[in-house]
Amino acid sequence: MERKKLQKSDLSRWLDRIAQEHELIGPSEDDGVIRFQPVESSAEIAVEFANSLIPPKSLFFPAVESLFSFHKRGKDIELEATEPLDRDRVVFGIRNCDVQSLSLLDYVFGQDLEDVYYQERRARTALIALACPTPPRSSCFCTTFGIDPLSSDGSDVLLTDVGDVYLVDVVTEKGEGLVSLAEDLFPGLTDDEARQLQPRPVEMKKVDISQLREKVEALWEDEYWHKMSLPCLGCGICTYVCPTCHCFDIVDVGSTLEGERYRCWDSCMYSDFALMASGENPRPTKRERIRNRYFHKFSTFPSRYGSGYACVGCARCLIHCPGGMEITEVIKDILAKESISE
Amino acid sequence: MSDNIYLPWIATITEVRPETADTSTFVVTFDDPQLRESFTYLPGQFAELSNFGVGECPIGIASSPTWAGSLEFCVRAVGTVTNAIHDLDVGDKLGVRGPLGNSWPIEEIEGKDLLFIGGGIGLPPLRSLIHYVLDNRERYGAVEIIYGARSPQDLVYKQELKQWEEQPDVDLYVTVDAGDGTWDGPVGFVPPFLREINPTPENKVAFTCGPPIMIKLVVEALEEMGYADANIVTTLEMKMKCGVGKCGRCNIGDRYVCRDGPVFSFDQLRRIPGALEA
Amino acid sequence: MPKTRVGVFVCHCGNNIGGVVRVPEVVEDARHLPNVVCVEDNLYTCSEEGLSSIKEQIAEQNLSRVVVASCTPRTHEPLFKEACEEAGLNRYLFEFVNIREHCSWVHRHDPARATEKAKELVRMGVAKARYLEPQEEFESEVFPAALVVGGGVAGMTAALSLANQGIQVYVVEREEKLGGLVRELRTLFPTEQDTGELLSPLMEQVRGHPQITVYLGSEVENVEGFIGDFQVTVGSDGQNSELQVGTVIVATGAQELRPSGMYGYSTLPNVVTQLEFEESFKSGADLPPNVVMINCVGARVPERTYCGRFCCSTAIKNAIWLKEQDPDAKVSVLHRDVMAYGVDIEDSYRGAMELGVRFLRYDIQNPPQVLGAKRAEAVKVQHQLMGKEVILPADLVVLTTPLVPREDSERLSKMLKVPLGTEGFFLEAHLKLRPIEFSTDGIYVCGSARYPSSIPESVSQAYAAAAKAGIPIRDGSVRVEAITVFCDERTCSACGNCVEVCPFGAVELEEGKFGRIASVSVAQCKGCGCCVAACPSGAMQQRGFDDRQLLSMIGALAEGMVSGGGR
Amino acid sequence: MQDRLHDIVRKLLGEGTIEYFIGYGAGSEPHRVVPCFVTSDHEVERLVWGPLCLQNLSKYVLQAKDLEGKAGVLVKGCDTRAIVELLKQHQIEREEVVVIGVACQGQVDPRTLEEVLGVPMEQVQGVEDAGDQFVVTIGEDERTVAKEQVLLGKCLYCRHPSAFEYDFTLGEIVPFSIDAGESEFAMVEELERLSVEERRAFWQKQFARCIRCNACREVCYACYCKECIFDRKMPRWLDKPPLLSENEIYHLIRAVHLAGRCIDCRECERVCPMNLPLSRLYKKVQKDIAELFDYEAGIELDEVPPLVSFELDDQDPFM
Repeated sequence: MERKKLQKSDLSRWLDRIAQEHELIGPSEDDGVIRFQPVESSAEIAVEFANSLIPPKSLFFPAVESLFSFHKRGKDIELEATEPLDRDRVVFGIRNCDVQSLSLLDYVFGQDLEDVYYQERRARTALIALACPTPPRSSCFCTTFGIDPLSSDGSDVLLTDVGDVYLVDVVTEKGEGLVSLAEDLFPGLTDDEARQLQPRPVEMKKVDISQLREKVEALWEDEYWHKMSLPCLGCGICTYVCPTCHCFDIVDVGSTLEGERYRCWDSCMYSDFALMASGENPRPTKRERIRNRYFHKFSTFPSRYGSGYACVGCARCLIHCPGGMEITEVIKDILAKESISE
Repeated sequence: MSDNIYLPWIATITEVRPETADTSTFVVTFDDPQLRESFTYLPGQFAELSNFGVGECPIGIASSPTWAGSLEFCVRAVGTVTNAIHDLDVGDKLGVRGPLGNSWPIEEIEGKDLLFIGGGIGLPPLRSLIHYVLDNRERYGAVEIIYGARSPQDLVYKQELKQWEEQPDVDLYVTVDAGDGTWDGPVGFVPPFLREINPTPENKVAFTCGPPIMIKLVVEALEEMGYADANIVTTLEMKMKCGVGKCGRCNIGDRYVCRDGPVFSFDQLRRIPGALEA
Repeated sequence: MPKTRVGVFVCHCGNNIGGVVRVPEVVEDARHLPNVVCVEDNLYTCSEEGLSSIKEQIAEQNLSRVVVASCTPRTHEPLFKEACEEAGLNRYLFEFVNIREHCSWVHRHDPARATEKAKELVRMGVAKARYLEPQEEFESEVFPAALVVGGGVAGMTAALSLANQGIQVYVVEREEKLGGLVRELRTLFPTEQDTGELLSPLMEQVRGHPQITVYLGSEVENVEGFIGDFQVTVGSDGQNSELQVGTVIVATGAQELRPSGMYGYSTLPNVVTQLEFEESFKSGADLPPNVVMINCVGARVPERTYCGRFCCSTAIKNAIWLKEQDPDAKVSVLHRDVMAYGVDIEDSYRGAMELGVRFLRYDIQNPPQVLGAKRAEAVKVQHQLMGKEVILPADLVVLTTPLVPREDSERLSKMLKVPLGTEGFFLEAHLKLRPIEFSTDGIYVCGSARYPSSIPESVSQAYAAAAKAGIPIRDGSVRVEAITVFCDERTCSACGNCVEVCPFGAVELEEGKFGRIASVSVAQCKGCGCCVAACPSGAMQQRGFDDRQLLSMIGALAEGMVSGGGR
Repeated sequence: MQDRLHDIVRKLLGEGTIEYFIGYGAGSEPHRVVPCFVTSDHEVERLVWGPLCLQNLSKYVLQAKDLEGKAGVLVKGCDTRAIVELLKQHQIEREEVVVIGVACQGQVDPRTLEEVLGVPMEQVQGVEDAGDQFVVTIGEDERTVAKEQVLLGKCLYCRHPSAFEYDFTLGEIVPFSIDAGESEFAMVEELERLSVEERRAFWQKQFARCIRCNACREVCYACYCKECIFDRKMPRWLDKPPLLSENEIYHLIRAVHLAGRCIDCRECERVCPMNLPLSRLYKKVQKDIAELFDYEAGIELDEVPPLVSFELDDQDPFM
């Protein structure tokens, strides 16, 4: 891996150069909300930001997307699959927690019956990660899940703010391609610089979660889920702002003559999420729904995919939950339960 | 299955056979002649049926893979999509996405005696396997079928029941919860009926499908009769949408019913927290 | 599941529809609609031939729904429903599409677009028909007794009419005596017959009738129930009696307006109303030589816009009487218009003029003024014809005021859950189509409770009300239209909106299987749909007009506007 | 005041009057106050009261039906209106809930505070009420800020600072009022002055951003339907994908359903993660209800809501 530098003042030139070749996506502010969205030029990008409200999973697994359209001609029905992308994309400014969330979503959409829509977006998108500001947001806790907010793992290029310049780690070939679009902006580091220009270490509260899965599994029947579900209002904010949540619904919109089949986000917190046409609901109250969500994060996801936990410590859910439910507190509560007897 | 896991095949309804007041069998044939040849599935698998503009719903394939050319689906009108499918006629088109899910363990049960216990609309998923077994008769042992419905009118596949009744290599027992003037057979619920028949567990695998309460009591009875959990096999019902283990609805524990099921043996279910709560 | 089989019958209505709408095109379009298995066109679907064709097709095609596209349901729906029923199809599985009033008549100059519209209307009708469900009409017994509220001329006449049919009648009169307002009059108009001659025999018959029970000095305290089974509480001096009746007649009458503060009334001793005039002068008080009557006092004014109808006659009657008593008396009637309708009254009006009663027209912009400090001494009025002010000496000023609703009308209307009009009189269901009746079944109105009525009018209304009130009692039972509302208990959250809006008091909250819910009394529900509109959760659904049925119509009209759902 | 709150709740729990109490508790970080359910004596200390107690806890009273025993709840003056409406709409019985009313001196709008101070909320260690200003602790520093600069929008026009339907009150009822300097409907009037096209453009831009997380609905005291019509499958009123057309229907139907019931708590706007200016929509509905029917929700227990009653002098300008 090669390390270069980029003058902060040159960032916009590079991004604008990229925007000429690709669709450029970056964090941009709209009515006080930061989202990753396509931009015409670097001017629309908010460089000083903690993180986006809606996680960049939306770029690969959009809140709503057309899967195909259907047209009825007489008795015949024609289907036309929707193309997920027109052109290659470059995402600027993604944080490492979100990069790691994509590798978790890859388990879901990228293997065992691949999801072509997700996969094509993934393949045709380059990630320019932006190392987290130091100190990070006080509520962040990615290190708890073993994520290094300064790591380049999973991105194509990583920029780290070290004062007047960004340190530039070119990780992949895709990354090299992007840097080569404006080669002159990226001088290498002198030995002195390599020694001096170091990212400031990140200090973040970190909890030992080595027993989290065993402990949560032992709590299946526990009264805890009832008590902790009381403040939950049953909205979908936690799941919609979560970079690893991937529940969705498939819905036809239009008439029986023509229309589109859409895939859109859904939330396991909604009361009708698992409700069957027969009227039966395997998760009838908030207690079961919340338990299902935390089990998914800490037990069933890692168990199914042999992966880490399905949480990257981005803290979006705890910041935005209208019921004031905090996942960090839930983790503490679970860990505080007596250790599991073998 | 298409490369695009969300894209259905187009099929034409070639026959609609009313089974009960709210249930009909739909026979469908793929429009693509090549697909008609190449489409394969296993007994117990299901497909997502589309009525475009209304939506998609998972329905078990009720026909046997040993039959060429067409698929059968037994659809009960309970929700939006199933009601809309009931509005369709011969010649109308359906979307079929599949085959999905796992299947009955057709290899593991070779050489064994088989006991099928169905209730109401729970017979169709078993029917696929029953026909598969009967069409591969030499690979399997004795076949016993116990079937019950609320009333004589609620029995599905009345023609086939008659046929199995007469078939020497099938033992068929049919009961109804409440009889009427047309019924001179046994009356009563399936679980006590099963206890009465008391089929021995030796070298036998039991398959059961039906309303949750029936399954629960049937399993209790089977266990008392000495059937091992591993030899009791059922299908689970959960809300499904994507059918491919992604949309997050139908999990029990870390298993997705649509992907890892719908067929599970009871020893599998006992290891999954919450699986037997219903 | 047996497939829904829809039969469509498109009517030419002779030239009425067929002359504008291209019926064969509509027929062809309907053939391709989902679930439609047969389509016919008829010259007249309502003819014997048309009806038998419907019946034949129901049998031959095994139709489970019938759609007729023709004229107005007002006249023909029962006919077609009947035909369905005769062929063994529940009458509520019939759907009517109006392609005459709603189409051919209003678009007669644009046949092409009228044809398109007819197709759309039929598509909507078929879409809805697919979701129709059979309904059973609710039948309830009628308790063989009637309640008459009010013991005036109207009430007594109605009571006698009902009692003579052999029906048990309860008459509740607030006063200690029967007779109502007429009891306060001395003579009738224009016959000058003594009111006693009218009242006494009536009262006697009522008191003596074995089928009539009279509650004097009593008031209706509470009414619950519905047609056939009303529970009535009648109170008198704290004593309550409970009655059960099948029907109710409201005959509570009206009262004369007391025009306090107008024209010196209640401050000047010699300013009186017509009723007071009758009470004191017709009973023998000395007659004054100069009398000025002022008409339309408190009537046809912004706060009370109606005409009292026979106040003019009263003034004429009393003016004539004055002249007859004292031909030299100077009697002037100040009016805005004289309402002397009918031959008799017009004759009297002319007679009064011939007797020398002066009729002066005044303008509401410039009303008469009563002059005098302690007593009325004269009336100043702008003479419209002469265009100048005149001053009429007055020893007595008589104010002609209209009848106004009884003060307790509102209380009674709330109890019976029947409406009052803007003026506060009881409001019948429809002035022309359903006079005497309320929208609420089993309750009727007659006499001045309905509107200021003369005695002949009150009597004929009373007969009409008694006839209506007698029908359900003699039938012994009533069938209630099945187009009523039901509450989906699983979705009702008991917010109570329906209870508040129901004009018939048919909904109340109660504990159900799924907690507190709204409960609809089918017998009281008229299917107006107010509660359906007010229900935020869609729990209230109207049979024959439920969400699915209506959305399917919208969907059929605008393929694409409503996706999937309902279809 | 906090001490008195603890005393009352301790007493109510102790004598068994209530099974649990719904109040405000400290979140994991000092700037965050969260709804707090207290069932036992040792949890009472978690209850707090101050200028960051934003939530309208009345919503939680609704789930009392599903729980054993009686609930206690802490309400601000504005929240009382929800209690009144829930009583009017037959969702709770008065004797089923013990209401502790508090004399509120105004609540801080965290979004505005961030803007005014130029400091993210997560650096705020605490906010104290100090008469007509707030004292904000940031690290070692204390900064004061005038109330009218940072109050929640609804507090600027508050007419009911103190609870008016309660069983107990905290402390003395201190009148609180602030001169907002403009009509409470100013933000609606501003939109009303726009042309129809401009207004449509304004709302379409907003609705297009909606992700339909349903938080506005779930936080609303009046959304207690057992099954929301938006969730109904047969017939389906609304398609789930958050397309503009569907989002418009969602928000406009909600606004109509809340006509005559919206109590201006503005919880919908506060919780909206996408910052949709929902209170403008609901304020418009309140304005119409006030102008057409001279009615305000959540004030009088026995006043009939205008949309479920009919008066002959009702205005019907659309006819």
